[in-house]
Amino acid sequence: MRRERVPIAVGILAASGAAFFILPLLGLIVRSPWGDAIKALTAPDTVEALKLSLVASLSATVIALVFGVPLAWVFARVEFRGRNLLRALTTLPMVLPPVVGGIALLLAFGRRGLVGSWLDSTFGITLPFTTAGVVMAETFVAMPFLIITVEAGLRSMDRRYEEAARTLGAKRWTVFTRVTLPLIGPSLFAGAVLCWARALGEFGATITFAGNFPGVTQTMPLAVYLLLGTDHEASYILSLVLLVISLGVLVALRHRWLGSA
Amino acid sequence: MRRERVPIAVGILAASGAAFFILPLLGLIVRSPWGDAIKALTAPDTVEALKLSLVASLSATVIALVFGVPLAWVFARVEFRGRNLLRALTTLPMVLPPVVGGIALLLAFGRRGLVGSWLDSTFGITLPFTTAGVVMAETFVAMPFLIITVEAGLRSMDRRYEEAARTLGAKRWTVFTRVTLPLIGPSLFAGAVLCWARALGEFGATITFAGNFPGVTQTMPLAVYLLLGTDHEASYILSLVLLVISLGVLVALRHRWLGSA
Amino acid sequence: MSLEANVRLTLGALDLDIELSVDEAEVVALLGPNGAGKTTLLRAVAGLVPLTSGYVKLDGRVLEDAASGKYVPTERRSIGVVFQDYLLFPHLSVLANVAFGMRSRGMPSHEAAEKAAQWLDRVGLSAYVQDKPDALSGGQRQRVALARALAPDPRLLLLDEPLAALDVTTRAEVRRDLKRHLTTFPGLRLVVTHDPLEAAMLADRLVVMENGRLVQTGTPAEVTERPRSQYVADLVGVNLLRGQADHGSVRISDDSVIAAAAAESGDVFAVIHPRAVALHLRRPEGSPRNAWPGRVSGVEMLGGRVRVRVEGDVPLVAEVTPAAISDMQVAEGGEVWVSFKSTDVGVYPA
Amino acid sequence: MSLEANVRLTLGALDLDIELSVDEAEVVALLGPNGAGKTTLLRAVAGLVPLTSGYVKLDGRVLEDAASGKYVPTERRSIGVVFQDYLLFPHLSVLANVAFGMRSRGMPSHEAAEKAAQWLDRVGLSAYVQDKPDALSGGQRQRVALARALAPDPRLLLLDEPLAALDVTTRAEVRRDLKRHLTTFPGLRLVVTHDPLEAAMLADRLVVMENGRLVQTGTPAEVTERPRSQYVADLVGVNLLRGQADHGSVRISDDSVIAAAAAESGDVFAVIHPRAVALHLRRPEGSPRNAWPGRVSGVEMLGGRVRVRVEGDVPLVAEVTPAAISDMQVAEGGEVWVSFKSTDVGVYPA
Amino acid sequence: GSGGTIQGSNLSDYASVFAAASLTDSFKALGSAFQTAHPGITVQFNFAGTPTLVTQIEQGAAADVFASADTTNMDKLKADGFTSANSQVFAHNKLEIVVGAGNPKHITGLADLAKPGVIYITEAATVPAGKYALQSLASAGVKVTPKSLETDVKSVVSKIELGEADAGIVYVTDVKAAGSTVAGVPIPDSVNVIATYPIVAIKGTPNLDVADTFIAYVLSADGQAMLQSFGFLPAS
Ligand SMILES: Nc1ncnc2c1ncn2[C@@H]1O[C@H](COP(=O)(O)OP(=O)(O)OP(=O)(O)O)[C@@H](O)[C@H]1O
Ligand SMILES: Nc1ncnc2c1ncn2[C@@H]1O[C@H](COP(=O)(O)OP(=O)(O)OP(=O)(O)O)[C@@H](O)[C@H]1O
Ligand SMILES: [Mg+2]
Ligand SMILES: [Mg+2]
Repeated sequence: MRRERVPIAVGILAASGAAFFILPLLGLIVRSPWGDAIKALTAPDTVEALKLSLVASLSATVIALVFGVPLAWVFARVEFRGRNLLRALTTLPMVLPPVVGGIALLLAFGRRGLVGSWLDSTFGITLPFTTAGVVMAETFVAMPFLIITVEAGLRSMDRRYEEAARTLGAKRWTVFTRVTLPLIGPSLFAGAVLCWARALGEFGATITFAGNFPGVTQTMPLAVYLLLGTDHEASYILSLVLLVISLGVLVALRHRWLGSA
Repeated sequence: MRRERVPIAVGILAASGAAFFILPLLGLIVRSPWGDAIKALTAPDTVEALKLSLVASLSATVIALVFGVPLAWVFARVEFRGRNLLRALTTLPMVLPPVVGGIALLLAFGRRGLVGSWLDSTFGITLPFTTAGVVMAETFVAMPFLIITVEAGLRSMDRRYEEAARTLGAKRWTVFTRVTLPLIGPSLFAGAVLCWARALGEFGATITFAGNFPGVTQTMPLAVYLLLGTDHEASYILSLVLLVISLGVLVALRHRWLGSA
Repeated sequence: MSLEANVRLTLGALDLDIELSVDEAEVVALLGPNGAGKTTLLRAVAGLVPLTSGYVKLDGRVLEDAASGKYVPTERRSIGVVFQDYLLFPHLSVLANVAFGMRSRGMPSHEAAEKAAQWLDRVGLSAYVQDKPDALSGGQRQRVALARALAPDPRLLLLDEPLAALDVTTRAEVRRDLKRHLTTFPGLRLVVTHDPLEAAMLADRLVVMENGRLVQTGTPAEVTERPRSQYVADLVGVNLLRGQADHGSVRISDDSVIAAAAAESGDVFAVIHPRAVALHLRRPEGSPRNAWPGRVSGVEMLGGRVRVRVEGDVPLVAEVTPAAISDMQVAEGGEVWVSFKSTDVGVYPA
Repeated sequence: MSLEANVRLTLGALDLDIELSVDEAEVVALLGPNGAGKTTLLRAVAGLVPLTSGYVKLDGRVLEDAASGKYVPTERRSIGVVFQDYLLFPHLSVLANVAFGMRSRGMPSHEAAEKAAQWLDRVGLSAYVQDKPDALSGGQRQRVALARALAPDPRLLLLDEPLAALDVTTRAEVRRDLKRHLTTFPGLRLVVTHDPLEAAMLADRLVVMENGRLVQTGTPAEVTERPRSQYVADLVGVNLLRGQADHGSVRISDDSVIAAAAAESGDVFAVIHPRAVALHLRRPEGSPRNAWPGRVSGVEMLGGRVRVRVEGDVPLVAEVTPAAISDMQVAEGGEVWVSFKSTDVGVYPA
Repeated sequence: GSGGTIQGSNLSDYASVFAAASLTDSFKALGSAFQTAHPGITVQFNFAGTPTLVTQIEQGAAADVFASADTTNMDKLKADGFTSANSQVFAHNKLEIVVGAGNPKHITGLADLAKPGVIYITEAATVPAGKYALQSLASAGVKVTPKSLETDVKSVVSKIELGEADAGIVYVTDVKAAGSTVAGVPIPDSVNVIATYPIVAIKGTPNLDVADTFIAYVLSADGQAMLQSFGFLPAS
């Protein structure tokens, strides 16, 4: 292809748009107390928070895949009354202020919640204020990203491949795992990356539903938040760590989840 | 097409996934003090916050369109060094805890910020504590959704339509506005809806960058959060209002932004 | 032992209502213009699109019956389908594509791989087993699609325009192979095409459909000689007229009657081969009983001959030699006379 | 006044290196198998793909020159392109599609609409001006694409397989119209196709390319009579051999020599029409100086004749009547003799 | 530790303390000192805004101790029946004006907040500090319109630090925690408001004895000294 030339107006607008994202980041970098960086990063709380953040966000992504892919499939493929409503419901965590999301989670899965009280009395399971609770809060907030992306992938895939598989005798589950999933690979991947990124930055729902216990439920965003009150410059450093990690993953994978380089 | 039958495993997983979104919402509905609903909803602060939320989120969407579409176009069409990095940077607000995002915005556009101090001294413009600041914070957090969706749309569109337009003598800007934009209409629409929904629920960056003053910078999520401290059941009602509005828009439009019913 | 289908369904603008049977002894070709519903009919037989009414029976077993609601899902029908654009799984190797059907039906992996390799050998693609489909040429893909459909030993083989995606040169070669595989395949065979040459070469019986309905069926020779619709006549390249026969004449319209040496009477088709139509600059003298003036509306070279369309009382196409054309200085818009002998008119009941 | 292009570029597996010129007096058809680079060459002429070296000149004006770096962007070249799958803008009405080129070149909206309506009238689509392209049939879309390309009065008209997306019946009709428009178009005309019949019907001169290179050019008759590659021979349906001519014989390989009534010598092509090849069950007696035994490897009906492939010292295709076949009981795998007269061998320098 | 709970498990050498976010630093320090004084006992902190903590406890969080930044929330929890006994006040706090380092706008008292050109921010009235600030301004007779009603003390301090606002009203302890990046301007006791920090053990906790031990430590001389080092006023 001939190299694309950029219309001037487009170039100017795009550059301003990019500046809008770069400047705040620059601000963080410039104002960070780089002298204290090592100290801030090696503090035991920081290391623990980082570990927890990674573990929880990855678990949330896995759970979102397990439940979100079937849900996206149903949205894309099965017609039923209330589908539009249900579909919109699953995107609500994107709209809900996360703190409210956390409260809603407590109302449902807390020890006094609709389901939580039954879980507690029957199995002795309580979810809030545990690492499982962190994973749950992150899944709640991040899963819509996966669902939306995968549903779009399912809708744009050529369904005739599934039909071809069926004419070859493949049962529905085989079609799903051996044809559908591989064919929507890029969307699946994109959805998972977005979901993971959102989970990594989750704050409001986590602190509300899971609390803020170092080593158990204190993820990086919570650690950053607590530092803001006292040593806010150290908090910039932690934010940058969070940024660099996700930046690394996004840069490394983005050409894959966008489909081409 | 023959009606799709749902594999059992898929059905169970999808139903559990859906329950995960429905239960918290049910929790909110069940625990809301419906008797006081009218009072909570007609309080002048609530009405003002709702108005401001709608105005700000729509403005943020428009601004995101103006800057985000060219940016997505550049990402999809122009090859340059650092494109992957820049692209990842524009998705960072999705990862950044919003409060940190707000601080980063202050560091860049605040009164003492990298650009803000110049804006202040040269034009006397300060953005924090203004409605413009609210719009800016919402744009920062929500625009990545638009960029990602539009870029994906641009990449999957058939570029030969643009070539056809050029053989007909269309200059680049004409190609962009008369061919490219209409052809990616569905992606544009989907991106705008997602962006708007995210802007509507924005809390952390807004409170940090723009502060909270009724009628000027207090959006619904802020009003909800503050109510949590005193009358947290009334705050559920306000959250539900927020939910119902976005639910309405999403249900009404989702079949369009997903391309088919 | 046969396929018997009676398919009635509506899909978008298409209203399909057709009866179809395929015997073991014959290769049947389904012929028709774009949008006639050929693919839809195939999909209905495969169970991929539901019937509104009617049934599909394979070897006497009911696969689907709208009246009783019985429905054997696609994956439990013993069919092999070659899709128009093949639909090879892009994420699987050629070998895995061919093994897919056998694996799906529960054959152990190494056995399926072995059988798939044999099939690929049979279609001459042993060298490509590990390649992904998109590394193959069109002709090679077609062969993989065929091997994939045949490998699980289906009872019924359905092919949807198996050669349409190939270019002219590859097509001839692949057609020969396909012919051979169709001949040796032990089950029932149904091929969709919209190329009459292809249909005639591959099939023993043609089923012509238009707008979701059957318009004609018969051997290639029967269909060629006695077209029953303008579509078939165009395909075959002959002039087809319809009218009332009466004692050696056929009334085409109020104004025009042609002489035909035939004993038929009543509603008939009359077919005149373009080669039998002569062109003249003046009213012809002598034996031709059919002659009238007209205006040339098109001149076309076609394989060493020239086809001239003449508009007149009865529009006709004449096929003449290039020499004749240059002698007569025939050009578009020019006035000519057309004539043909009554013995050159084929007449048969409509 | 002409198009002169010398295009050299590499794109994926394609290595294009070709010289092409189009004169005002002629319609040129670019012919070649899939992947030959026909579309790429057209795109290079249109300025949509950059040259590695070479140039494109239109009426003496340099549009692109790799050496000097000069490049006139596509939108400033006076070209009209009909794309293979038309690429009508799906979001615009038929009228707006046709008006697009004129609007882009700055014509006021009402004037462009008026001219577009005239063009649509000319291609017989007045009734569809307000429809979206996807409401049209394939043939109608083709006409809109043509009108859209012609409306801005381009100097050079490029058509990429303009009929490929149509079915057999529509194709004949649209081809007639296209022929008419090409004949009356006052500029330069270049048509890509891979159908030799189509090429012969539409064009005055053929340019045959394979693998990015020119292999032959000439009038349809020249190319048909003297194919210079196996591809062209296959297209035309003749037997093509290559060898050393020497006093009335052509040595094809170490073992086989054929007799040919021709005075050529040196490296030559020898062409034998299948109709000139006879089949016998036993060694033929009499005049044919060329006769040898072989094994039948394929039998195919083709438009009322039967084509028989015979493998032997020199593989040949014979075209005989169906009656002959049934008399001789020829079947695949059977042994036969082929023969042809030395006067039926056309010989020309390679 | 001493057992005697129903589970009879090792849970009794552990307590979970839900403490207001403004207590983060001081309670962390208290916690380590407590664990040194009581080896084998672990206390774990959950810091968040006081209303959030109340919601969490009412929704069944396994909290043992609740340390509140105001009495309103404590009273609410008590009224809803979640406290095991009466709460005890463990610290007081008072308001201070927070200004940028070096006090660039030369703020000397509450009256200066109304000077033109001074950007004043405070907490929303639903936040305890915001309510106290309003009371303080009222008793000083100062009328001033804030630019923003922040959701917590922390964001007021942040905005002063970053120079977005010129002055705000926060607790003395917050000014102290922020260190040299900001400065404090005292508010005379006559117009100041004293904030009260109550602490309580949660009803039905299996770790009641550890909870009581921790509360006792907070109220002990060591605990009080530690809190005062962070700027809190003594409990009594
Ligand atoms: N899923 C569908 N939704 C709506 N209409 C459909 C659908 N599938 C087919 N049709 C209608 O049925 C018509 C016939 O389609 P079909 O593919 O069966 O024709 P065909 O004979 O195979 O044509 P072709 O030669 O182009 O392959 C189409 O033109 C369309 O109007
Ligand atoms: N954008 C591209 N990237 C990589 N390879 C390309 C690209 N475009 C063309 N090619 C290569 O050039 C070859 C020829 O393409 P082209 O479309 O010009 O052939 P064609 O003669 O028009 O074939 P067809 O008859 O199938 O239309 C392709 O097979 C492909 O290998
Ligand atoms: Mg079809
Ligand atoms: Mg091409």
